[in-house]
Amino acid sequence: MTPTHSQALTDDIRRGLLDTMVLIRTYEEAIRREYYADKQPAFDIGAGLVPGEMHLSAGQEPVAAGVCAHLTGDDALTATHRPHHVAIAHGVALRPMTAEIFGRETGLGHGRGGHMHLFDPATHFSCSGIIAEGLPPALGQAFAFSRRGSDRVAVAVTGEGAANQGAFHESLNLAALWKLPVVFVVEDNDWGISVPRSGSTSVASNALRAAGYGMPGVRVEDNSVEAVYAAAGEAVARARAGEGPSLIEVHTLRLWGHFEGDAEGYRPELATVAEHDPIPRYRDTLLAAGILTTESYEAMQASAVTKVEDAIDFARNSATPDPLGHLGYVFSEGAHT
Amino acid sequence: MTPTHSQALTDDIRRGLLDTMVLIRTYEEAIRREYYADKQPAFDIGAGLVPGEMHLSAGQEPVAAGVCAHLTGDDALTATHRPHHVAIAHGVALRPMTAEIFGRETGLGHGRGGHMHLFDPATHFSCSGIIAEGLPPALGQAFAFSRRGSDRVAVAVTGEGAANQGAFHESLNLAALWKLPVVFVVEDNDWGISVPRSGSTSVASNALRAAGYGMPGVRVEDNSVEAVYAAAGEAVARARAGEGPSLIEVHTLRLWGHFEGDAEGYRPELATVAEHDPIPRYRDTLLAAGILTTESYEAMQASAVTKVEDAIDFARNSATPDPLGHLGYVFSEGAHT
Amino acid sequence: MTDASSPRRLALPTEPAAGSRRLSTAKAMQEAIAQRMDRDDSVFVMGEDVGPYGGIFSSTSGLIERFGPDRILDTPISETAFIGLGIGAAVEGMRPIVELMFADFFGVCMDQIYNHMAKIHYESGGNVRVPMVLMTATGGGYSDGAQHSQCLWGTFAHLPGMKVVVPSNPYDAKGLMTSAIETDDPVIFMFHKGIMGLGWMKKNRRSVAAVPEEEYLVPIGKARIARAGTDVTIVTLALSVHHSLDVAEKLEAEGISVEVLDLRSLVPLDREAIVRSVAKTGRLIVVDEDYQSFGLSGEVIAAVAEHDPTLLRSVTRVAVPDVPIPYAHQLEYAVLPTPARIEAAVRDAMAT
Amino acid sequence: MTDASSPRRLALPTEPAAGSRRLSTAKAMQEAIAQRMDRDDSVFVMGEDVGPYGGIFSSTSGLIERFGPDRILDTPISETAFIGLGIGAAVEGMRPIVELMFADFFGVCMDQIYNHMAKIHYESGGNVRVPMVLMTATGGGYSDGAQHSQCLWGTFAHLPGMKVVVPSNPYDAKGLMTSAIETDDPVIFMFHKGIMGLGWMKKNRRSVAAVPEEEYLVPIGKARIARAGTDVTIVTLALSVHHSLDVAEKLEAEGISVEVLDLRSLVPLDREAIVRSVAKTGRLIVVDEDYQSFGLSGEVIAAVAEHDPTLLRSVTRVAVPDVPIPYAHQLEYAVLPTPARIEAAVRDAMAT
Ligand SMILES: Cc1ncc(C[n+]2csc(CCOP(=O)(O)OP(=O)(O)O)c2C)c(N)n1
Ligand SMILES: Cc1ncc(C[n+]2csc(CCOP(=O)(O)OP(=O)(O)O)c2C)c(N)n1
Ligand SMILES: [Mg+2]
Ligand SMILES: [Mg+2]
Repeated sequence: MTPTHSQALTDDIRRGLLDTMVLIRTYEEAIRREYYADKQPAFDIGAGLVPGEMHLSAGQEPVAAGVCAHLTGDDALTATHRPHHVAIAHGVALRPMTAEIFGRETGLGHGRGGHMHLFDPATHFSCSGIIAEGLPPALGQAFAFSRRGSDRVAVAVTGEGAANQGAFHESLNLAALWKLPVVFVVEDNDWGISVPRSGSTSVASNALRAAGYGMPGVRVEDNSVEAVYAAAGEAVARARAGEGPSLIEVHTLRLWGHFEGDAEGYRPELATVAEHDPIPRYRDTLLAAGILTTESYEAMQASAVTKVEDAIDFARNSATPDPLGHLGYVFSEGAHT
Repeated sequence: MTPTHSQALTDDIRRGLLDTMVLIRTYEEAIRREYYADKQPAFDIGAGLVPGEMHLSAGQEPVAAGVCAHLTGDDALTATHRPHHVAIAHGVALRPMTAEIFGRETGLGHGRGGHMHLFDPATHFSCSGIIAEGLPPALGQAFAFSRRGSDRVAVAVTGEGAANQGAFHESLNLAALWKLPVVFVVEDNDWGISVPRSGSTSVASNALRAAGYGMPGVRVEDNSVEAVYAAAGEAVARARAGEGPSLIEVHTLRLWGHFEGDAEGYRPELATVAEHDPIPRYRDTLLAAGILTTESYEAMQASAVTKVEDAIDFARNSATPDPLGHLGYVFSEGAHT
Repeated sequence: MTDASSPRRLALPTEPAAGSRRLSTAKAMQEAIAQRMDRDDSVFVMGEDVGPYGGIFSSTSGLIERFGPDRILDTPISETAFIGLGIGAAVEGMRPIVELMFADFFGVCMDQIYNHMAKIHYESGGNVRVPMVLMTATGGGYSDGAQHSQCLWGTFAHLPGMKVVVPSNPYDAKGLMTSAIETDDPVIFMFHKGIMGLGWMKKNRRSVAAVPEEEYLVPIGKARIARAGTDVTIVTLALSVHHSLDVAEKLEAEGISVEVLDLRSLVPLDREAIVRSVAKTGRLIVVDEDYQSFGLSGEVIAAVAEHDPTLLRSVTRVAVPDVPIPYAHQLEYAVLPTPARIEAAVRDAMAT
Repeated sequence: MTDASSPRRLALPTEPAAGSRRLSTAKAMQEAIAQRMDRDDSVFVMGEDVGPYGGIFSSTSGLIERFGPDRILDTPISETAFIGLGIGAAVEGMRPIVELMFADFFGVCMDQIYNHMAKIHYESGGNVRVPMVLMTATGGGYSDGAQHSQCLWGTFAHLPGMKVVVPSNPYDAKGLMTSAIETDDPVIFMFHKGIMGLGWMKKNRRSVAAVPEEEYLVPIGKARIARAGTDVTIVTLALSVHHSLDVAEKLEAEGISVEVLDLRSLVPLDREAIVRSVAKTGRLIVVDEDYQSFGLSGEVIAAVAEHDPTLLRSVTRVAVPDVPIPYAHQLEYAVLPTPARIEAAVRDAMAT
């Protein structure tokens, strides 16, 4: 979708939010398909075209769409082990991103990084597989932006489980102290792997914690993309204006398992999870409001499929890295041994 | 002083608080004297009877006295790089403590630990030189106490600078989540070495942060030993009753440098620091209230001097460790190489 | 525990005798923990997803059903806090078993581990003991990328005050875990994912093997001759033991006799066993899935050289060549100590 | 940079020529930083007490007066946050110099260091650079206890993706710092407190020496022959270089010719220089103030053994024997690599 700094919810913006959500979901479904394609009948995590842990973001699209609508590729975004939705919403090109997930030479990191390590200098996007450790680098990007006198911002996304990690606290304090243009986004999907929020977090809302750093904090309930959009609009504007960081916690939904292969035996509400899928809900809202037609929705879907399958094809048809290159890229000038 | 669980401020308790403060100050002055004794004329940190970094607690006696008045030796206390005042108030025996500071075989750790590493199993006292890292072990002591059905508590002391470290956040969250019998005490002496509180902490009071964990938090102003006593009484009672942790921040005073040898060139209010010494102030209060006489105060001082000089003599006259024992104590059964 | 008596012996000592009970390494660890928990109520388990999930690599499956949530505790993602909690509980006489989900995560909690867990006993002059087990998953080979595939045992072993145990098979895992819980010293128990016998990961064929039902101790600090041989010594551990055995079996047909020494622990390191074997073969190959430089492989070589450099006719390392673990399968298997790399190293050594 | 040309040469290359300007190592570092800051406004300094205090070990004295608080930033005690901030700023093209006050504190922030600073370049397939210097104080000898006296360079060097630089004198400190700021790779710059030339700590006599005023580079990865010799090779670094030189000078009178190799960096490790020297002397002594096992000393020995084990006539390590650093002076000096231990090692080696 077109980046915009406006916070008014025009019909275009609404359709744009849905569009982003649909693109993300289409992407995650395709990755899931590819992930399992050659892991049948016996699941082997290391086998196939797309090996390794795979953390998909279905259900959390409202966060990505609502936040990133306020950003351009000049703004930075740091994500977690579950990075695809925000990467897509932030505008990371699907082809090199997908190629990286497939471990191909054409990938963002020439196959060195993988699904949890997507680095896109073009959109200042990065992610990390270590809980809450993506936050501190976002501070540094924000620092560099403000030192150069720009109004660019850095967004740091993290899970509600991660908000109990030390790096979270240190980052919020330092960002507030130095008034850095950062927006902290906590995706509360109720679970940190198998541990419910009640088993990890001593307080009902991380917005309460924001007060402990003297920064604004809001909690968006009900996985509402429009509420996220509104909250993020304020936070981004505040950061751009040099007024410092904010925190937004979104009560969102992990539609699938923590990672693919997770049977979710620990999850009591498993049977009813799908009922809360935010995409049909938002689609129906827009249909009912006359902002969307069935045809335009189908076109949205078709366009998403085209983009996604193009990226998958690109990845699948790209060369795998030359194993002889295994010593490269450690240092800017060759390996050290 | 006699440990007591009562929160009523009887005259005895008041005198006891002053007594503890006087003992601490007498101790710190003696250590300072010994520390510099053989570092003249040229200061060499590694030289002399008492070498190494030396962080003294003069000015912070109200915290130690007010908190520890509610504890017995069955309760645990973890301290920081600045541990003497709380060690003394908690009842760590002065002789082996002093011998440890002097690096003697008769010391708490047979000279292995030193001033920042005092471990006294008899009073469940310990300390650590790493910022905020004394907090997590206190949680474990509290955990063990409550698992065994006792009403023993653990107190974790830390500085205001340390409250910005990740371990602080993780510890508060986990203690609150598991309702552990812990009391967090933050000594806000305005400085973390040369960095003022305004340069380290994004919020005016760490009591505000307590709310972010759903635990009670209070800030005691003005270095008042009686206010500390009152706040700690409530917090300890709450912990003993199984109602979980609390946080107390005390605005206290670092009367001397961060460590001995610190010229404090960074400290604008240096000239007037001594005016805020809490001991003469509290002494005068008790004198004015007729709770103390000049004679009884002098007796208090004399008794403190006797105890302290006894400990110093003990340390000075104790044997240094046998260098041939340098491989011992790594494991419970011998060294591993 | 029994050394193989002949270089021709193919079966591991841990291979089951006919009819005996077979367990995966994961189940063997669970059993060791459960048996100690039955006897000693000061033992408890704590970590991320160790409860209903049973541990991401199944180290604790079934324990919460048996011992309940008071003794099998799921924690927040706060490694510093809960490892520190384990330390404090151990100081007060409990015997915590704490899981750090991946060894790769040590960076968020290393201070508690190396400056506290490992040093309190020393700093207290032996007056305070920290009887705690920190168990953690290591190793790659399934495209989990640079932050989830590391072995890192060299990092822990370099820092004094903790024992570092690395089993390679179910029998040892049970006996070493029992010893780890029993010792009064802190122990890092590093289990390689590839030896756990997980249903969802490529299984090493020896990751399910005979394990006695009763409790037993495998002593910490004694290496095991996994296979006796006379021409070349391979010093190794964890999953690499099995790759080395496979290579040894293959090369036996060509008349090359390979001795495989399974270290089982880095601290204490069984230097005598290393020297004894190299004294026999003169050819030393260290196979190590940790990074090559400044770690285990150098230490093993130094142990021999220090003892007597003339014992060393050839010296080779098959380790991860000081690059982060790559994601792409082809690259990852170019840096891992694969059977192909081990075989090439043996052939090279034989040429000297 | 200039190798000593004769084994009889007593003076270090870094000793001042008559009349030349002498600086302490601390001042040499400050000068290197200031000169780069003058030329490049993307360079900034950040850390605890680096501002008005000037760095606890004087690594930044005078900089805030010159460059102001916008470029010399005092931080909260939040190493994870501010090191990570440095990483993010470096990713965006700035060149941060971040101080970790003591290397001993790595445990609270190692994830940012080894999983981020060191791996981003690799994981991004070379598309993202992290030109950052992390400088940190190491070493003991002044009774600062087990948590404030460690060297730990082996810990950093084991983990791939960061250069690890350890100067021993003012000249090298300036030139290596300049190189560290200039390189596009992350560098850990570990300065031993005992070589800084501090007014309040026992001073090594070579901690103040001649330093050119103009900027110059000492290349990272090239060892320096601090003293040439023919009988024994001492491979060492940091403060131990000076103890080794003192021993070498003393033993020269007895006709024992000791070569002292100052590594100057662990990563890259100058393996060629090590092998070259041992090829000449046949006797290798590694003097290392870090813990002995699983670290630098083993790696140096392995480097030679791997190259050609027959070069090694004798092998000795003088390092900290895998115990935490004790507080009491007598004990601490029993574990440190003192001149007495080095001398004994040389005499032992000569007996083989
Ligand atoms: C420091 C660290 N500890 C543990 C993990 C393992 N881990 C990966 S994801 C995860 C749960 C994260 O929960 P949350 O932050 O809520 O994010 P979500 O997965 O729900 O998106 C855990 C424990 C890790 N990657 N890093
Ligand atoms: C993790 C860590 N970082 C830095 C230090 C160095 N250090 C020791 S004391 C101190 C200041 C502590 O300030 P505060 O917590 O306010 O305690 P105070 O000294 O004022 O009692 C610092 C930065 C340390 N010991 N540990
Ligand atoms: Mg979550
Ligand atoms: Mg303070």
